[in-house]
Amino acid sequence: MTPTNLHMYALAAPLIGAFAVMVAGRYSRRAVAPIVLGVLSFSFAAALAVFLRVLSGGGFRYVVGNWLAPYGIELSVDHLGSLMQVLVSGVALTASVSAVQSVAADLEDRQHLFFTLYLILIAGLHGLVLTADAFNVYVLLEIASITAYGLIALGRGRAIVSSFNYVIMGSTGACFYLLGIGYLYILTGTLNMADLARIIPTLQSGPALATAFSFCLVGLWIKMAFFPLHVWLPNAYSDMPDGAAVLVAPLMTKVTVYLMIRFMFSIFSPAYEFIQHAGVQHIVVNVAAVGIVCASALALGQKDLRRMLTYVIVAEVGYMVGGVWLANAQGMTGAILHIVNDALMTLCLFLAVSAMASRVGGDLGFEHLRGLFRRMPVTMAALSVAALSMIGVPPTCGFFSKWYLLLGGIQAGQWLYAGALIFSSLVNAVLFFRVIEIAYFRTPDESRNGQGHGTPPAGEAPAMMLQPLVVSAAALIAVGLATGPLVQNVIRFALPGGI
Amino acid sequence: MKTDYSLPQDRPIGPSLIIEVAVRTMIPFIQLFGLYVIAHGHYSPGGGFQGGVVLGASFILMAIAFDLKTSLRFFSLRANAVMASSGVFIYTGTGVLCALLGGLFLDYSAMDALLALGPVEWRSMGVFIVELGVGLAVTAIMASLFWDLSSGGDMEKGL
Amino acid sequence: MKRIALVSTLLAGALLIWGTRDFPPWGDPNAPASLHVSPTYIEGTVKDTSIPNAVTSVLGDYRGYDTMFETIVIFCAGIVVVSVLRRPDA
Amino acid sequence: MEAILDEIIAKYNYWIYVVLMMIGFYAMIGKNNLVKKLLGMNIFQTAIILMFISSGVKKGGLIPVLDKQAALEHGVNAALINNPVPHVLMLTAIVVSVSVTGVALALIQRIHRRYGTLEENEILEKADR
Repeated sequence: MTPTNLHMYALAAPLIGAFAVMVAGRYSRRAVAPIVLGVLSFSFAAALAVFLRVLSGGGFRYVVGNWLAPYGIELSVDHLGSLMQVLVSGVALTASVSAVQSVAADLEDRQHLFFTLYLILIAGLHGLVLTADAFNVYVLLEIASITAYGLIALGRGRAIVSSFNYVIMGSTGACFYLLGIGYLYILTGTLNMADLARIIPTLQSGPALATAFSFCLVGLWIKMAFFPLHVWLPNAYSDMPDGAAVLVAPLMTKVTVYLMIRFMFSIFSPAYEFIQHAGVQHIVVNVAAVGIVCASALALGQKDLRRMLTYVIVAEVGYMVGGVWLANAQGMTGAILHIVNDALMTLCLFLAVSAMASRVGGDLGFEHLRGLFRRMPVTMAALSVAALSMIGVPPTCGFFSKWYLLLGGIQAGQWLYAGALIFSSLVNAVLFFRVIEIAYFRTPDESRNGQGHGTPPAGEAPAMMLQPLVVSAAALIAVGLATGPLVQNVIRFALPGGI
Repeated sequence: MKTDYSLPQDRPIGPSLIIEVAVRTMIPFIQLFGLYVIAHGHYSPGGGFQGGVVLGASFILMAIAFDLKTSLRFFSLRANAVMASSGVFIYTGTGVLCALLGGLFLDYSAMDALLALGPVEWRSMGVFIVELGVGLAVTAIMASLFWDLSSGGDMEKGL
Repeated sequence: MKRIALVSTLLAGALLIWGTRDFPPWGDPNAPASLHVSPTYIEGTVKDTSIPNAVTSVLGDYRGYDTMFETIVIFCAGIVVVSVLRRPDA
Repeated sequence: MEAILDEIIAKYNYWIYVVLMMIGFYAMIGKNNLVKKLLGMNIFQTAIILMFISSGVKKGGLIPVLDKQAALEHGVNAALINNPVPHVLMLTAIVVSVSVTGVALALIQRIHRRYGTLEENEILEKADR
């Protein structure tokens, strides 16, 4: 199949849009929304077209600047990468429709700065899912992180402190990753993933390789907030402006998990002794299980909807890391499927949060949610769909990926992990039914609600926020029903050989 | 442990003739050197980033030796924002242009379709264009980083 | 907290030192990094790009994609600093 | 004993960078003052730069700037010229580190303006209130 530039246009469109927003936004506030939406729609259409081509013709590799593979930087537009690109651009488009509305209300005079960072973040994520060069991953991770620091710092309350914590943790992760890449470079002399995968089996696996592997992995774990290294995430994600949270929360951690899959199976191979080694595997899967349990338990203790959701995200990261490290076909399938599903579920949840915040005010403590079902039926219905998916009720998509993960866990004999999955599902049921119960049965406490911050307009959220919410809730069910074809046509090709 | 966090701008420092004259004489040469480093990156150590830092440093020197307002008179905030955006735009735009002209992304030799210099020469030219973009962006951002960090964002009084 | 920091620092340092056992000695012209990809850059830079400075040609052309994002990183930093500092409230 | 000493002498560049890296890493996670954390981050990044650059050295190698005419006529002996790739990678890493430092300094300034202190425990106390 001849390479085309379409996926590059999908990446470059948000970048060019970012500079346009930066310059045009200074003069006219009204110019921002059309540029953002236009650019992202184009990007989504292009990514979809590339995906369809890959489905019919198979994946291809693309060399930037026309330099052959180990010399230039290579991109790999294979089934998994292309699927991720569609996911990134689709989530970005859906999120931005809502963000245009909420940011206009939250940060009127700094809108253009917000959307410049927002578009560059999207471009960085596009780059991350496509790249097949180990050093390029570092640069792009830093782009995604720096823009995320900026977006978080625009938030309310103590957002600056959370952002600074994220800066320190994120830089530690990036430095670790860079150290690992440095070790690999000294050992092999190349940075191209395919070339590394070719050379690494010829080296005798000694301490340097193990060090490189573990440093890269720990760096990525810090970036994705894997359980003991998750401390930065809840504050950062709950203090962000809602317009940023709808983009960052669904995508950042999932894309990093995708990078871990790339790192483990495109640079190293399943045959590498660290991945094969039963002890290491056992430890990582068990840490993931402990992480799932702890994060779920912490989520139970939260009294604010946003903070509760951030702990749910941490638990979901545990699902995916554990699934990948099960190192069998079921677990891998479940993990990749869960990347897609979890991005959609988180998107739906945070869109609902954003819609609620537009009517309730910034504070989403549980006592402010009373009687919301009557005031905002559509929003709460969508939230319920996402909640069902989080719990894992068929036919929503959350059920299917969890099913694969569970099967993988049982097949690998990791009973703690399988138990943690079931425990976390139960906890999710408690968490979300508590929210729904408050919103459905409790009557609003008139003396508290709506007095503090002016009177928020009653009724449903604006249409610009409802439409993406409904679309994402529908996508949850649609993806759930399409699980079979998705696994058959896409994920089957993404499984590394030898698993 | 208590640390003294008083800002340097509160300490009494008057204008000094020697510094002002020396800086006034040096700045044109520094800027010329910055441009040289950008332009001569093909043949000697240098390039867009290094030259951009030197150019940005000339504005920082101006802001330190005189005051922030003086350096803003030579390099307005609006010019700064446009320069930063256009610098990055030059780079990305070159990449997209190469793709549109039928090559791959950032494949400078595809620009041979515009003007027949030969693909190898166009690679050299392409690197130069791109380095120019990097230089513009880095100059603008270095200056703006210093202005913002030294004045706390209000652009009133610097260090 | 300090104790955790100290332990993890020592652990990381020990791991990194242990990792250097497989490395070629310093300045070894036969190190893998000197033999695999980089000679092509040095030998090809004048021929392929007519730029005698290999660092510039690798930076701008062979690995130009990295450099594009490097420029974007510093652009982002400028915007973040502006958006963090230039606002009225304290 | 002698073998270990030889090992250290042959690779002392890596020992230096590991020591620097440990200083930086400890400051990043163990110190209470935000500016010290940031300094630790810079030391850490400097250590990484040192590691990469020293990996590109060849004993007696020249800088990777060639003579155009001679290169065209006689070709180049790559073994005599230092490896340019680490320089390129570190140029990128330096830019990233400058950017992160700028962002972090801006955040520190706002934190100081808002909470009046740069000690992390005091900030967290005030922020939680």
